[in-house]
This record gives sequence, C-alpha cells and structure tokens, in this order.
Amino acid sequence: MANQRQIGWFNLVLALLGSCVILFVVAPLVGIVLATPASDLKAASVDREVLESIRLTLAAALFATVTSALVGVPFAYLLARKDFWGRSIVLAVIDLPIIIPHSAAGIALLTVIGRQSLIGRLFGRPLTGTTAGIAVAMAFVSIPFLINAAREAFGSVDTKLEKAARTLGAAPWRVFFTISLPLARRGILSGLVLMWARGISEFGAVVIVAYHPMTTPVMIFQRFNDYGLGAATSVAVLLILICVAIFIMLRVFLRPKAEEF
Amino acid sequence: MANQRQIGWFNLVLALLGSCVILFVVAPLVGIVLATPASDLKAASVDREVLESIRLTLAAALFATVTSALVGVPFAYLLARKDFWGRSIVLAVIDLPIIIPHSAAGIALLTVIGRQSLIGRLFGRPLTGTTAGIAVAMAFVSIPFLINAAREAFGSVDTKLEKAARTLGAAPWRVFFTISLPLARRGILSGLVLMWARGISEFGAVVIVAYHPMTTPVMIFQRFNDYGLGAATSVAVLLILICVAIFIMLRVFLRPKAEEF
Amino acid sequence: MLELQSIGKRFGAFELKDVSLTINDGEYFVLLGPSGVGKTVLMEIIAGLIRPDKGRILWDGEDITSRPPEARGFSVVYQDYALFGHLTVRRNVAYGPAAAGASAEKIRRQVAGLAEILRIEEILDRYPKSLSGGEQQRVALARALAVGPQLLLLDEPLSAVDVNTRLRLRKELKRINTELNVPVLHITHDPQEAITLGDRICVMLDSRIRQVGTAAELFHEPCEPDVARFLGMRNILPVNRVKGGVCFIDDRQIEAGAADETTTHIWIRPEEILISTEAFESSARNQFRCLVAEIEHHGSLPAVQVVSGAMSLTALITYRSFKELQIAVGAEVYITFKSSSVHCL
Amino acid sequence: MLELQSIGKRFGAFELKDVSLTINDGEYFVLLGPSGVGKTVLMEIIAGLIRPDKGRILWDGEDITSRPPEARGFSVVYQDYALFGHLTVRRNVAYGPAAAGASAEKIRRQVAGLAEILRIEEILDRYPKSLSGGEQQRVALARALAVGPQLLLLDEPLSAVDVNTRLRLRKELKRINTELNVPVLHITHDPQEAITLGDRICVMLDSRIRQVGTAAELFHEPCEPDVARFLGMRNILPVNRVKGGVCFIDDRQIEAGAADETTTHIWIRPEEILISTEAFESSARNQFRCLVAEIEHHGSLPAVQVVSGAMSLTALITYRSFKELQIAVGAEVYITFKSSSVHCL
Repeated sequence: MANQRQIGWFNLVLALLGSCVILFVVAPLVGIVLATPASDLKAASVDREVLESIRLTLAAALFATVTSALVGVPFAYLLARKDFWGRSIVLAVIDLPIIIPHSAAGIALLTVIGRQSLIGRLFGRPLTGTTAGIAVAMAFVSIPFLINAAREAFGSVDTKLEKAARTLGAAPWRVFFTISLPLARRGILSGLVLMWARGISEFGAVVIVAYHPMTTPVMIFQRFNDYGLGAATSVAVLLILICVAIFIMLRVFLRPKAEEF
Repeated sequence: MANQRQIGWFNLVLALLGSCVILFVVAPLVGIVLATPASDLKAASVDREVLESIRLTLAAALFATVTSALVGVPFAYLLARKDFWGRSIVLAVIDLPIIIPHSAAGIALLTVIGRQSLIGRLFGRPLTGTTAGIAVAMAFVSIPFLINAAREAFGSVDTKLEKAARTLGAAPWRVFFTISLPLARRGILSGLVLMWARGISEFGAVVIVAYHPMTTPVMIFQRFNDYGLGAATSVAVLLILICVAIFIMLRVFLRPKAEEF
Repeated sequence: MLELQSIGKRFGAFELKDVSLTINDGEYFVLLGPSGVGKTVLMEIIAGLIRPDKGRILWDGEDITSRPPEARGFSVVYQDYALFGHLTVRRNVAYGPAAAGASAEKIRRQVAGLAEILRIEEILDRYPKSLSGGEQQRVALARALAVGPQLLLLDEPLSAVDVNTRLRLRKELKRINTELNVPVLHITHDPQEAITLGDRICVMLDSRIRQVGTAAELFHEPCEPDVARFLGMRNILPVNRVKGGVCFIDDRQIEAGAADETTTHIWIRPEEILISTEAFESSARNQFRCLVAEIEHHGSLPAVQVVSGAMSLTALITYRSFKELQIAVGAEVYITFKSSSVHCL
Repeated sequence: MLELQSIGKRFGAFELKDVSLTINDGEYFVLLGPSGVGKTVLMEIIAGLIRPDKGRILWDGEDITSRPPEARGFSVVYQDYALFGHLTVRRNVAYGPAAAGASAEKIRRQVAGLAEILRIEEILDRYPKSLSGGEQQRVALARALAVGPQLLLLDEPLSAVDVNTRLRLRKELKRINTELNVPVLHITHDPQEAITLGDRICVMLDSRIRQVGTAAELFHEPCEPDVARFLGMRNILPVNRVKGGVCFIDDRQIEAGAADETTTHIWIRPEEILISTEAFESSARNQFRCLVAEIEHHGSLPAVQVVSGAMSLTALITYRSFKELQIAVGAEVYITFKSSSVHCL
C-alpha cells in the first residue's frame, strides 16, 4: 500500500544517514587497529617508557578527579537547589573550560602556575613539568563535566523528598548525606568517570604545561613528530583501548537500572 | 536561634567550596588577560598570519558543522524516536570521539585520510595538510555534541504531538518538518553552536592531521614552542575572546524563553 | 461502522486480550475502565498508531488493519490536548486541512466555521500555552473536527478540567456528536461520565472487555459482580444457595422474586431500602433488625450503613428522613425492601 | 493548638492573602479549595518549608514563625507520597526516629508498632517502587507518624488512589486522627472528602479564606454564593428584592420563611423539590408549572432540570419515581417545595 511504503521510505532515509555517521566515527578506529600489527602492539605494551606514561596519566587524572569531587559535588548541590542572584553567570563560568581551546587554556594556566606566577614564586619553583601541574591542567579542562553531571543528578532528585525529610526532623546536612547524595549517586559516579576519562585524554593543555613527565597523549604526539606515523599508532591504539574500556565500564555499570527505583 | 544558624552554616560551606571552583576556573583566564599588554593584543589582531588562521579556523569549523547537521540531525530524530535492536550500542559509538584522546584520534584519522589510506589513494593525494582534512578532524571530535543535543531536543518533544499530527492526516516527513523540527529548534541550534565552538577550539586531532595550513590553536602551540610564552599569549587571548563571544551568544540568544511556550 | 475483531497486543508484562467490539455510525461509544487497563493502547490501535499483534480492524467492512494513521481519518484528542505549542490556535486548527492540501480560502472558511461552533473566535491568534484548560480542550476538539473525521477518538478528555468546566464540556461533546453526526469513542475511568454521555458503554477490566451495553443495561443487569462493583454499586451480596425464591446468605435469608439456581450474587439498590425505627407490616417481604454501623455524608444524601448479623447493607435516605428518624451510629433500626427490589446477578 | 495570624506570601503573580486560622488539639481540619489556590503553599508555610512574607505562626501560643521544619515536629504526607526510593519500607519508616537519634531497639519497636497499626508488616522489606498506591500511602503515613508528630499535614493524600482504596483510606485517616489523637490538616479539592472527614472545613477560593466551619454549617449556611457553588450546590438563585417573606426572582415569586432585606440569594436543596405530573393542594407554599429541560443520571439518582420562565431548578428524585412518573425531556411537570425549604444566603 502506498502509505505503508511512505513510512518505510522515511525511516529508510534516516537509517541511511545514520549509517554515514556511524561509518565516519568507526572507520578511523577500525583503520588504526587494522594498521597496527599485533607485534607492534605487544612491543608497546611492554615498553617501560609507555607503561610509565600510562601510569602517570591514569594517576594524575584520578588525583584531579578526586580533588575536584570533594569541592565540586557539594557545590553542584548548591547549584541544583538554590536560585541565587548571578546563578546563570556562575553556570556559564563553569562551562568556560569546555569551549576555550585547550592550547589556549594551557597558555592561560601558565600565567597562574608558571615560573612568573604567584604560585610559581610561592613554591619557589613553577608547577610546570610536574605531575601536580599535569593534574591542574587536567582538572581545569574536565571539571565542568563533573559539576554538570552532579548538578543534573541532584536536580533529578525530587525536592519533595528533601522537604519530607526535613519535616521528619533531619537537619540540612543530614538530608544531603542520607537522601540527596544516595539518590544522585549514579549520576555523580558517571560524572566522576567521565571527568577521569576526559583527564586521561587531555592533550592540548597538558602538552603546554608539561612536555615532561610525558603523559600518553603527549607521547603519541612526540613519537609521531620524531619517528613518524608507525611509531605513534601502537601507543595510540593502546590508549584508545584503555579509554574504550573505561567508557564501556561507564556505560555498562552505571546505566540506571530501571528495576531498582 | 540555633537551628536557623545550622541552615546558614550548611549553605555557607557549600558557597565557600563553590568560590574555590569559580576561582580555579576564572584565575587562569584573568591571569592571561592581565599578562598580555594591550599593545601585544593590538599587534596580534592586525597580524595577517593570525587573521588568516582565524579565518581558516572559523570557516573549517563552520563547514564541518553544516555538513554534519545535514546528516546528523535527521539521524538524531531516528535515535530519539525508534527503539531498534542495538540502539544503545549505536549511542555508545556516537559518544566514542568524546573520550578518545584527541592526539590518538588524529593518528586514527590519518589511517583513513592519510597518504596510505583508501581516500588518499582515491583522490591521488592525502587530505592531510588541507582545509578539508582539518574540517574532517574537527567534525570527528565534535559531532557527538551536535547529535546528542539534537537527540535530546527531539526527545523533549512530546510524541503525542506527533501522533496527533499523524491522525490529522500528516505523513511522517510532514510531521518531522512541521512539528518535530520547529519544536526542537532551540536545542538543535544550541547543538550547532556548541559543535562549531568545539571545532574552533580543537587542537590535538588537528595538529596531527594538518600542521599547515595553521589553525589558531595550532598557531598558539607553534608560537609557544618557537618563540616562548610571550609570543603565544596575545594569540591565545584573541582566540579566547572569540570563543567566549560565541559562548555568550549561545547562552543569551538560545536560552529557552519561558514566556513563549 | 468500526469493527474490531479479536484484537490482541502484548508489551512486556502488559497484554490486551482478544478485544472485539463494534462502533455504529453516529454512535457515542464510551470505553470505561480503571487506569492502566489498556484503554489508551486500544485507542491507539484503532487510530493506527500502534499495530496489533493479532486481529483485524474493519471500517465499513474494509480491512484497515495495516493502513497508517494519516490515511484512516480518525482524529484523536488526548487527555492533555497535545496542542502544537509553536503554532497559534488558528494554525493548530488549520493543521489537518493544510496537510490534506486544502486551499487557503477553504481552510479559512473551515477554521471560521469551527471557531464559531466551539466558541474560540476570540482566541484564534493566541498560543496554546496562554489558554485555560477548557479553552485548550475546545481548540483540541476544533483541530480534530477540522479534518472532517470518520471517527473521533477522545482519551479521557475531561479529566484535566475543573468540575464546572467538565459539566459544560460534557454537553458540548454530546452536541458535537449529535449535530455533526460523528461517531465518538470516548475513553474514561469515570462511571458518571460514561452514564451521562454514552449511547453504549463498554466496561473494560483487566485488559479484557467485560460488558457492552446502554447505561440502563449496565446498571440494571451488570453481568458480573466485578463490573457492578466498578460501577460503584453497593449492596452486592454473595449467595450461598437458592431455594424457592429465597436466597441464603450466611445467616440471613432474603426473598428475591427473580432468584433461581444460577444466581450467585444479589444486589439491592441503596435507595430502595427503607429505614424505620420500628418494625411494621407491609407488602415488602424483607425486613431485618439492624444496627447502624456508620453514616457517611456524600453531598446532601446521607448513606447509612447497617449490619444484621454478618450481612452489611447501605441505605441512601434523604436528609430530612435522616434528621426526623434521629439516626446515630449504634442505634437499632429496621430495614425493609421489596422482594422485587432484589436484583440477581 | 496551631494559630496562623495574617499570613501573606507572594511568588511573582501568585499571592496568598492575609490567612488567619486556628487548628485545635486533636482536630481533623480540612483545607478545601480548587487547585492552584495556594493550599500547598500554605501547608509548606505551616511546615516551615517556606517562609511567609507577613504574619506569625503560633504553636500553643509560642511564636514558631522562624523555626526550621526539622524543629517543628509537623510531618508532611505529600500527594505522591515522596517515599525515599533508595530505602526499604522499614528504613523509610525509621528515617525520622533515626534522625532524632533514637536507639536501634526503640526504632525497631516503633516501626513494628506502626507497621501493625497500618498493616504494612508484610511489605517492610520491599522498596517503595514495588508497592501499590494504597500501600505507598500507608507507608507514607507510617513514616510521618513515626516521629510522633505534633500535627500531621496531608496534601491531597487520596487523589492518586482508585475509588475503592480511597474509601478505605478515608476511614484509616479518621481512625488515626481519633486513636492517636493527632491533629490533622488535610488538603483537598474534593468537597465530598472534606465532608466525610473534616471536623471543621476551611474553604479557600482565590488565595483567600472564605469560610470556616463544620460540614453542616457550610452546607446549611454557606456564607456566599461562590462557596455554595464550589461545594457543588445547585439551585442557587439571585434575589432581586424581598417583600414580606416573598422573594422576587425575575418573573417568579418564591415564598421563603427566612427571607429578609439582607437576602441576596436563595438556595433550594434538589432533593427537597417534589415533582408531580399534576398540580395538587398541600401545605407547601411554592408550586410552579415547569418544562423538563434535561435529565442527568448521576449514579442511580436521576437529576431532573426543569425551567419555569427564566428560573431553572434541578430536582433529585429516586429512580422509582422517575420511572413511575415517566418523566421525559420536554414534558410538563409541577414542582413543589415548602417555604421552609428555601434557604437564604
């Protein structure tokens, strides 16, 4: 029937367009894996320099995430609950690191933690070229992801639950820890993992703040520049696999379970 | 009264933590602006090399955004409406570029558009070092932002409106253009601006795909490496100002207007 | 004429089972059932928005089971009206005719005509958001009628408006049905609404059709106790056994003219039970001494619940008798009802 | 005893104006009004969740206006129950005592006691999501009662459950109020519910308190036509002038024993109007020849709307009389009512 075919056409066109998008995203990833002989990958995975950079990258990103969480999650609760003057400006400021080009962000960070900066002079030496400096760069570019995720998670907790808890005799801090935080935990956890992943993958800001010690994204760039494409791909594949593993963890373990509540 | 003060304490602690976050985000941006003499900024803004790179960056990102929109927006509608087998895998695939380190993404793109790739051989020359290559790199890292924004925008359109339109005699394509798209337009538009901004600010993937022609984020890195911090800051400030301007546009003009509908 | 033949549909744990029904030309047909019973699913199956797993849908004898919604000509009015928020009222109403490719002049005339019928001329250039519930409802009706529907499907159309608007809109709906001669399928969970509006009423419980009939049929001969209870009837008593027109109910015996061996339940209309403070002789065959267990004031007619042994009955009396008899909880009273007032299920 | 003194609160266009009321110890107090009138805002002001702009709140004479909710001891049951989804029923109920620092043993006993009273022993280890509406309602009540509240605030507690559960829960609420001697503030938009439950009822219209009184007072002496209309009363007629106990209403004259110069409206109870097919002599002073304009079946009592000139009245008669008199739309009938049945507003 003509009308039946019409529905079919419409969805078919959409599905075709979708295939183009999927292909565009998947092709480079499949391409790089195909371009990397298994032997190269094995060699990279026992290369002490590579392993050390991976350890550094994971640790620096974790440090950045945990520190940001202690400060950022309670703040996200405030943003989700209170409608104070200038709130929308504060929300905009928090999003700034997302849209600022990361190489420019790296330069900007240098003015705060570099040789000539207040912090540089305070510590007697700059944070550039240190693990702390790397963590600061990672935190700067990825903290919006955590705060936004936590804010949305708190926002989806019905305020009536908190109000009911108040009338049952719980003070605000008790309500926060026994009601708001547990009910928002999935959203917050996925914000933490997202921030960690963004920290691990940061290149632009980190390469400017610290070329050494070398994080893995920087090492990929360095090997590409110094030794060519072949030398870079095996490290790139290794890092892509780690990121994809974290990502799968995020998707599979933190998916909201419909049956629970 | 004791209990009154308790509420005050709770919010006060949250506000203090919030100030730390704001300071952390704002300090580097204020720092870099303070560190840049007005004369340097003026010099940069008439530097032909800088202006050419800004033009290139804006144009390549625009091209990437418009092309992605034509393919991605209809696809986002499909994702918002149909619950097909493997949908969650497709959603995950679309998010991949967000978590893959951008220098690794650049390497991966080289395997598709580089000298040895299928496309490279097809065109007789690789896309590396061309504006098209830059646009591809920008599109790869930023298309998830557009598709997710559009998908959420379509998702927030009540399907009952579309069903009602169907029973009033409108075929699926008519429903899409007269109901779904107009109702989702704000969300889609803000997705477009977000994708454009992300394209402009991309550094990691672009620097690997094309060192020349030089986009502004790459130029910041090159000047920092070749001439030091002073040479990089003025260009960085210029680019930050452009990004902040786009960002303000996004916030002010695309904020959902409560009074309309 | 719409015919559903053994329609079935499954979504996970939910299942619509073997639904067959007929809606005649020009009929006001009410689908009545508690929420969650699948009424909306059934409506969307009729509209073509959901495809049934089993069964056929016929329109005037033609099989339309696989015809898409835009080709059926059955328009839907949803509970929350589903107005297009980005279009003015005028363009909402014009949506259907425009999709059908009508000329601008024809659309103008059609909108004007419907705006007059539904009294929305004043609000044609406003946006839906700024309208009251009753106004939105009328706009949704105008939009649905603008396509000249074969059948109007109304999903709980009156549940989101306040009591006074509801009473007004009820009349409006009935008037549209009669004047425009459009058959209507009206979904509701409210027995009152079904009685007031329906030419025929279909009671749906547990995803299954239980009884179809006029309001009078349903209220005088509900086919099973579940239906009777859902319709809000009180005084439904299970019968242990029947012997010679006498129903044995636990420790009491009730004379029922219509009782026979197939009677499983009897039902006595609350307003057919007389309350008195003393026993009296009369032609009524059933009289019991009772205690008043509870008094509920529903509106201005007190409902008096009395118990006699294990049997509990409710009687509806006027406020005046209530005051004159000085009925109070715990008082001893007599109830009397005729054998012909005992209805058998 | 709770006292509100001239409470005012403004949120943008919404304004709560000068609310003063008193809830006595052990009283079941119903706040009745249409939705959007500010009933929930008023409840949250009482609970301490919203601070009023103006006025004072006193509890047993002590000013508690600026006391935070956790120190007031007024527990709230919201319309959708607001159960904590991440806690079992047991831990939901124990939430308040735990926050107050009670010992594990004391909490255990308290939960067990309430679980028995509210019959939720079987579901103590389940999560709220898996419960039915009625069960969730009882859990919400148990949780609110576990803190031994000074005052129980119920926000439309019965609007989300089906009819049968609603009738059962009404009794439960009343029982809790009586047995535990907790004063209750119950918010509803349903006059029926207010009548059934309230020791006193407060009618709120347009963000303002209009009348406070017992159900009998409200229904027999509503202070203004708006209140009477909101309570669902029919047959409210505006009076042009009164002369010697006779009310002039457009082209008709009605004798009313209680009428005097201050009477602006009269009101006749629908069930106090007698319908007959012929005129007859009686002690009733008002008799009019009418036409039947409409018949509505609400449940089993038909409401017959009749018109006599410009005057329109509704009479409620039994189904039996309805059938015996063979009343149909357009028929000529007589209505008769006593002068003492005419209530003056």
